[in-house]
Amino acid sequence: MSVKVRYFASLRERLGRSEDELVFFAPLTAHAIWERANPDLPMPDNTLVAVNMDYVKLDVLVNDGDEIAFFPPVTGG
Amino acid sequence: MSVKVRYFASLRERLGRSEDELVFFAPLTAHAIWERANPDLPMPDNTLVAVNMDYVKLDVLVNDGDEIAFFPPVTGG
Amino acid sequence: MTIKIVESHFEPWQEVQIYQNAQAALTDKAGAAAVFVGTMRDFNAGHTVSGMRLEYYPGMTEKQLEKVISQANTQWQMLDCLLIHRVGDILPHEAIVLVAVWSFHRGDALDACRYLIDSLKTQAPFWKKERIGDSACWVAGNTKGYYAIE
Amino acid sequence: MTIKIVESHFEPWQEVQIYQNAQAALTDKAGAAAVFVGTMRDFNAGHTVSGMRLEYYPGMTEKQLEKVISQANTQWQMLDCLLIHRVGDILPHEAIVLVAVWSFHRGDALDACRYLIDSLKTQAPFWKKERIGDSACWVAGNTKGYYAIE
Repeated sequence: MSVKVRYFASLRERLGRSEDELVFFAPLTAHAIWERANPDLPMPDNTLVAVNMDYVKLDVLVNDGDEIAFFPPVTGG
Repeated sequence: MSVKVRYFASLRERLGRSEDELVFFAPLTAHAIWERANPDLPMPDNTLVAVNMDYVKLDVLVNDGDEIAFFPPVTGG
Repeated sequence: MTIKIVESHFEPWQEVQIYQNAQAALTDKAGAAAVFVGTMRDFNAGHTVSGMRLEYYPGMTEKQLEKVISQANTQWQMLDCLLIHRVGDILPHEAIVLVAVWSFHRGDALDACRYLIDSLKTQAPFWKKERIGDSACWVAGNTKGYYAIE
Repeated sequence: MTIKIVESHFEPWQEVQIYQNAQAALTDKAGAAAVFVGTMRDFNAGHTVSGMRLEYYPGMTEKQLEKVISQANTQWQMLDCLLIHRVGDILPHEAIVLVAVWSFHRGDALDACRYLIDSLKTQAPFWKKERIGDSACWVAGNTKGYYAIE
């Protein structure tokens, strides 16, 4: 299974990259994907998660081909 | 004592005039002024009353030189 | 804070633009603007309306509008506001009323704008007379302002 | 219902005017228009801001804005709405966001406009980075929108 992981705004800057391609063999939750992609950095508080451009909770299972995004609280408007 | 009495909108049309000059010798309430000016017509329900361009209740006393106005519910905006 | 009672057609969005441009202080400080525009419809309460006449009480109307603005000022932070109301003969699709509020922040602008239009409708002496076919009828009272409960 | 994400300056009142003129159906039916415009201030939370960069998530931002509009549609009667949001580099005094709602009646227009701007601020993925002196700081979170409680 393969997913695209994206980062935005302050999180993107902190990680120094805007995306990862992640390959894994059993279904993973959104939270587990963060841990795989960023083993040295606990997910910051208030991080928002979206799968296929919809907000999800951290325990949602991510499927093959999904796009998952992590980003800080939004500040538009 | 003398007051100017003004009528607006549907009330003005119904009475067939837009104002009266009323002369009286003892203080009168707003309601009594209506009765003096229109002895044959009870004040219609919902009539609003203003003295010197501020809304008042019917029992307010009207003074010499005041302008009193009677009109239907307002429908601006 | 500006109140205008006008007897001929006005373009609401242009008025807002011109007013805002003329107030340099607004451009510098206002982070939020909230605007309401009420337009004459050609259809009301089930009948076709071909025109309208708006009567007012010169002097009292302005006085009550000033009061409504003062009231809003005590409750919300307003940097400025512009209030325009048509009177006289009005045709369908023409603007009747414009309420514009500038504030530092959106909550103040939105709340004050809503308060001003709602209060204007109950406080300011204006009366509408609609032309329906060959007759003309005074509008009995203002509605709650929602499609679902009209 | 129109959503625009724009990378260069826009004139909000002109956009409203042009949009409204282009929709003949609006002119015929809408008795009420409610508009909110948010503008970049040169001062925020105690410091002078010389510019801002607005990042977004292409695709998701539009999707979330569409959702917010759908939500509003289930609660209020909207004849049309126009939503414009700036992204990229923004200078003080430039418009950031425009929300315009046209309805038959004022309650629907005002409530829906407020819902759209409030929901946009919590739902739509946009992020502001302010330029303060020589440094640039990500804005931590949106405020409640009131002067008195900032």
